[in-house]
Amino acid sequence: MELVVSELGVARGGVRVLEGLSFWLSAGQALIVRGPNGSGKTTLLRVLAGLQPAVAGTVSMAPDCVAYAAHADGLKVQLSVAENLMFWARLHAVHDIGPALEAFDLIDLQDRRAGALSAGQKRRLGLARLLVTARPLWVLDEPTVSLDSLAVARFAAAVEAHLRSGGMAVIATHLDLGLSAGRVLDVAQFRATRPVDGSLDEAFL
Amino acid sequence: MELVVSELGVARGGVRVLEGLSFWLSAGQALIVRGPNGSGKTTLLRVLAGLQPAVAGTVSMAPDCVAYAAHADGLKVQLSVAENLMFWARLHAVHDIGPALEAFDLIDLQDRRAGALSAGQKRRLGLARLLVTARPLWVLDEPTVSLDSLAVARFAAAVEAHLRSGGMAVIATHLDLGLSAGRVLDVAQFRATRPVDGSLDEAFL
Amino acid sequence: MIAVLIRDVQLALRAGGGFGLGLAFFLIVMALVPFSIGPDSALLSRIAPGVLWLGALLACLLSLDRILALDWEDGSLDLLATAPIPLEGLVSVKALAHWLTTALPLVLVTPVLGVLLSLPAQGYLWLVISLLVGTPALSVIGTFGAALTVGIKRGGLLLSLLVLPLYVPVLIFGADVARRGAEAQPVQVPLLLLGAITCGTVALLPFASAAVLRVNLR
Amino acid sequence: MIAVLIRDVQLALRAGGGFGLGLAFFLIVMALVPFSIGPDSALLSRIAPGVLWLGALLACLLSLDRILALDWEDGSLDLLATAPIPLEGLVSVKALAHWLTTALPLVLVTPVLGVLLSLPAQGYLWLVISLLVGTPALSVIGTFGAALTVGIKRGGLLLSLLVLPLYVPVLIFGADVARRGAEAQPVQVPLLLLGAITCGTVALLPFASAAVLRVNLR
Amino acid sequence: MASIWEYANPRKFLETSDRVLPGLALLAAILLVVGLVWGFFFTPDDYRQGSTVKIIYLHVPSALIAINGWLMMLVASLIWLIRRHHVSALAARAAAPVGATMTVIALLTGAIWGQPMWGTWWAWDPRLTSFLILFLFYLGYIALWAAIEDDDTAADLTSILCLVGSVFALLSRYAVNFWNQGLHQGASLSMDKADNVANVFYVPLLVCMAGFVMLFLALVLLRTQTEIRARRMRALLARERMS
Amino acid sequence: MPELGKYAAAVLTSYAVSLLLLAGLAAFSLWRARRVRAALRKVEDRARRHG
Ligand code: HEM
Ligand SMILES: Nc1ncnc2c1ncn2[C@@H]1O[C@H](COP(=O)(O)OP(=O)(O)OP(=O)(O)O)[C@@H](O)[C@H]1O
Ligand SMILES: Nc1ncnc2c1ncn2[C@@H]1O[C@H](COP(=O)(O)OP(=O)(O)OP(=O)(O)O)[C@@H](O)[C@H]1O
Ligand SMILES: [Mg+2]
Ligand SMILES: [Mg+2]
Repeated sequence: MELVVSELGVARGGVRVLEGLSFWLSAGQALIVRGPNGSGKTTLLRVLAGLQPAVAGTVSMAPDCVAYAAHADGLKVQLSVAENLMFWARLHAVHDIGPALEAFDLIDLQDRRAGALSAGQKRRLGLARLLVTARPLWVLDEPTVSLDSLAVARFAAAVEAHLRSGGMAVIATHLDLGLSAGRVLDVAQFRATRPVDGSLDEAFL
Repeated sequence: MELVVSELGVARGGVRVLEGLSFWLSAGQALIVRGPNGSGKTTLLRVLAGLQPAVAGTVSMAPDCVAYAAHADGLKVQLSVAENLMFWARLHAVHDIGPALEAFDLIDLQDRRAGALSAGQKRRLGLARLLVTARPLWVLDEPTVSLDSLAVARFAAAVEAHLRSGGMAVIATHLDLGLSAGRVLDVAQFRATRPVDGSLDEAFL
Repeated sequence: MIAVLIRDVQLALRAGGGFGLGLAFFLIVMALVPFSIGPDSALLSRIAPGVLWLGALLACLLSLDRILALDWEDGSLDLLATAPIPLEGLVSVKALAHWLTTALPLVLVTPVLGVLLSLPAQGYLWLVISLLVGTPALSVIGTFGAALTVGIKRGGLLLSLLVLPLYVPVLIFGADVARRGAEAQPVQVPLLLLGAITCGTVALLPFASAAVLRVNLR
Repeated sequence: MIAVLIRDVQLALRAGGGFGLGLAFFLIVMALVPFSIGPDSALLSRIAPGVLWLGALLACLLSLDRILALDWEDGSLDLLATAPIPLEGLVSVKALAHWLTTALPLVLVTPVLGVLLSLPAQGYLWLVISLLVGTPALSVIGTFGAALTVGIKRGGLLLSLLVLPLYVPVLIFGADVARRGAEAQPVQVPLLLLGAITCGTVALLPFASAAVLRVNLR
Repeated sequence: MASIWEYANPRKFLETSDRVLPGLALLAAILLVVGLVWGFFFTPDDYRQGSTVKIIYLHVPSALIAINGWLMMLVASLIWLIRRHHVSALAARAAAPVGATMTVIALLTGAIWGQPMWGTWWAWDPRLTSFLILFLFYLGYIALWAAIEDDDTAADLTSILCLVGSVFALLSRYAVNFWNQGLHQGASLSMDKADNVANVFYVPLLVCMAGFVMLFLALVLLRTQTEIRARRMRALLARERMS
Repeated sequence: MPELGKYAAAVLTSYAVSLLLLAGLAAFSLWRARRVRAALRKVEDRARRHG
């Protein structure tokens, strides 16, 4: 199982933001995506997760191997922490949410309504969802926002456990994640020079 | 002009989260609020901004001296960057948005719709709003989330300029802000021990 | 304060801002009435004034949740509350903006819909007058409801539920004026009462709305 | 897939989830009808079947924006789209959940409201049957509209605008069945046509909804 | 002759339409002036309808365009969905307001005609009713285009709406027919063929119809050009934004 | 002017309304066409100057 991305071009709002991006990730490896604001990290991750199409190039992995987590955590504020997690677990045919709760220190909070969590607690719940998807590739967009240092360490431990069990991770961030492994990819160098995507190019320029 | 907070108690969702919190801030000083997730930083800041009442203690400064900035930036996605800023400027009877645009490097983006900004760009716009409020006390909740290092430096510069001109700032964060000045207050030590607030106490216990 | 008014109107007029949608909804509901009641024009003309009033009220109702909820969601409301304008002024201005962008166009378009529902000729004048007098009350009451339900996700339906009973007096007198007008009976009494309700709500309700909003922001 | 159904129903039943609100809206609008039309019970009984159908349709309509927009806003929709269920299945399940939590209660409560509007005795049976047969089409068409307007902030009103014309055939046949039932005329033909429309939309429209949703998630 | 798909290239389309437009506009103007002047000044009154028969020169052509305008949008939407030619989607977008205006004209002239003929401005006759529904579809279509920012997304969504809407428009047509048998004229241009005055009305009506068709084409071409230019401008601004 | 008889009002209003709507649509289309054309030219010039 490996992820091969070759000559990828991605666009946002009709504007190509990155192009010629290639990388290669094998089981057990992580990739940290960095780059200044507006450089296209979020866009790249959405393409990897299959939420929007690439305008050029290929991604070797089917979207149904990808677990995606972005700024919005997809929590239902009326449901309890455990119910939220249980839903995603059932959807992915996973039966036990215990390890996920434990990994992000949510056991004490499990009966709390998700709406009554603080910003960091919400984030932890959003990340715990990854563990119940049972998917090999994690694609994470600024996962440690609002987390305190203890929670960041727990996150790093969860990612490392995932990698050890043969998983992969692509993580966009501006912060230090405390991961021991992990190559860094700076997307700034792949900034697109041809502004719009192919078909539009010919049509309207 | 100074901010004196004495024996403050704050509650969230009917539960007292902090109590006995006192501090003192004079013109030109900044206070960095730290504490683990769920310790009550956001709640404290909302009390300082006058958005919710304290359950005990006093805050010396009237809410109309406070400029508050939280996770939600209050941007209208249909309006352009300049229009968004202009609105707040007019509301606070400030006439020039140029310095605010410049301080957060938004001049190139000023005609862009706010909805078409990346996460970090939106944040910069939300912070630029502070400069057009012309208020002495800035109360900021995790202001540097999603910002790249350049933007964090710009933010630090803006805060320091504000302090030099006699302003004050109370900033909750988990990150390093790059501020040279600034005392640190860890709220964990003020964690409330009496669980509910006074009036409820008598009524139900 | 004027800045807020300008911004609200501007936002309503922008693409996706909702101007004209209340109008279109009104149009469509009125067009659906004959499909459900049947095409008999004598029957239609008897119920026309009442149905038009009810339709205008519903169209108003549906746009209420744009008054405050949008500002709440993106955090503007917190910031507006800490801005140097009194909350009473804020809610009044927001009600005014709602009236300008939603209710007024409805009033202007009613005569056209009167034709579709075979409203008798003498009914037009009083229908429009009753709507002009009554709709400000609808906007102000609606703002109160919006302030009550701000902070509730997709509170639109709850909002309708809370506001509809409050709309009853306005509807009774308004529809009565319109019906009497259409039947060429005297309209003074209900019209006066309608005017009194409007004046009263416009003068007093903003205080309640502001109080409620203050609680909700807490 | 069943997990999604269970979750949606559970969410609707929780506080603030919107179950019962459509119902309450229906109740109140029907209660407002006599206020606006006037209390003449002969007139009311003639328009009762039509007005009840129209009211049920509006109550359905108003709850449409909860079908997908809530999931869109908190990011669940992105995650559901990457989950191991086909989008066609997802939209069908969501339509089913909407029908169970919104339309079905409406159908069950109509007889009570029939009394308020002096519906003739023989009308009850066919009114309920026509609603039972027709409302699934309303939910499915509504889901299509919700999928079209999903990414648009407060798209509720636009959603109504898009969906209402699509509701016309259902309303015509449904109200016709109810009216004929109330007047003790034969109902076979419109009932068959209504059933055909429901079957057709339930079978085909989910594909359009899924296509539209895919575009919107892009 | 080159393949018709060549005109799917915006530049080629702009060039060609620039050449065609003046002639088309002139033709439309001439036909309309001739037809309407002929119809208004030089036709006799109908023995039953009196001078109101003159309204037919506006009513029937606009009704024709209103319906066929939607058909054209349907075809253009299908082309966009299948072959993804941008010009096609933009043409559909350009045609909608024109079709909507024509629908309004047909409705208004019909209503004005109805007052003397049927004694009422409006009746829930099937033909009239289905026209009202058509108008609602136009409104929804235009509103959807306006509400979505991304051009391709909007094109996709409105195309599918047009498709589904067409099916439902047909359905409502039959439903409405079933619901009420109305007052309106049958759908045949030979309504007065039995009368010996038929041709007196018929020929100017044909000229007016040709004029309306030409006007429709001219307006759609012009508006499509505008949409293409606006689109190109957005693309250029986007490029500028990047550098 | 032809003799329109008792229907003069109906005929004249329908002509007036229709011609007004058509003229309005045409004028608006032309106005917008001209505006967009000018705006595009400006952007194109700017693009050319900056390479
Ligand atoms: C608001 C009211 C009306 C609407 C929406 C309406 C709509 C239409 C439509 C859709 C057509 C079809 C054209 C076609 O099939 O090609 C049509 C044709 C026609 N209408 Fe009307 N109409 C209205 C009122 C009237 C009235 C009051 C009269 C005259 C008494 C009238 C006389 C005609 C005639 C003579 C035709 C031509 C029929 C033919 O195709 O031979 N219409 N109208
Ligand atoms: N909806 C949109 N429409 C048009 N352009 C957009 C839209 N959203 C983002 N952009 C632009 O696309 C580019 C890439 O945005 P993206 O969100 O991928 O950046 P990012 O690297 O994630 O930035 P950040 O670190 O601030 O989150 C930015 O220049 C941004 O301004
Ligand atoms: N709506 C609510 N209802 C009830 N309790 C709440 C609500 N929101 C937050 N809480 C609880 O109140 C406490 C304080 O929350 P607060 O948001 O102030 O924390 P915080 O210090 O800002 O945390 P973080 O660093 O995660 O943002 C937490 O324990 C939290 O679980
Ligand atoms: Mg990002
Ligand atoms: Mg917080």
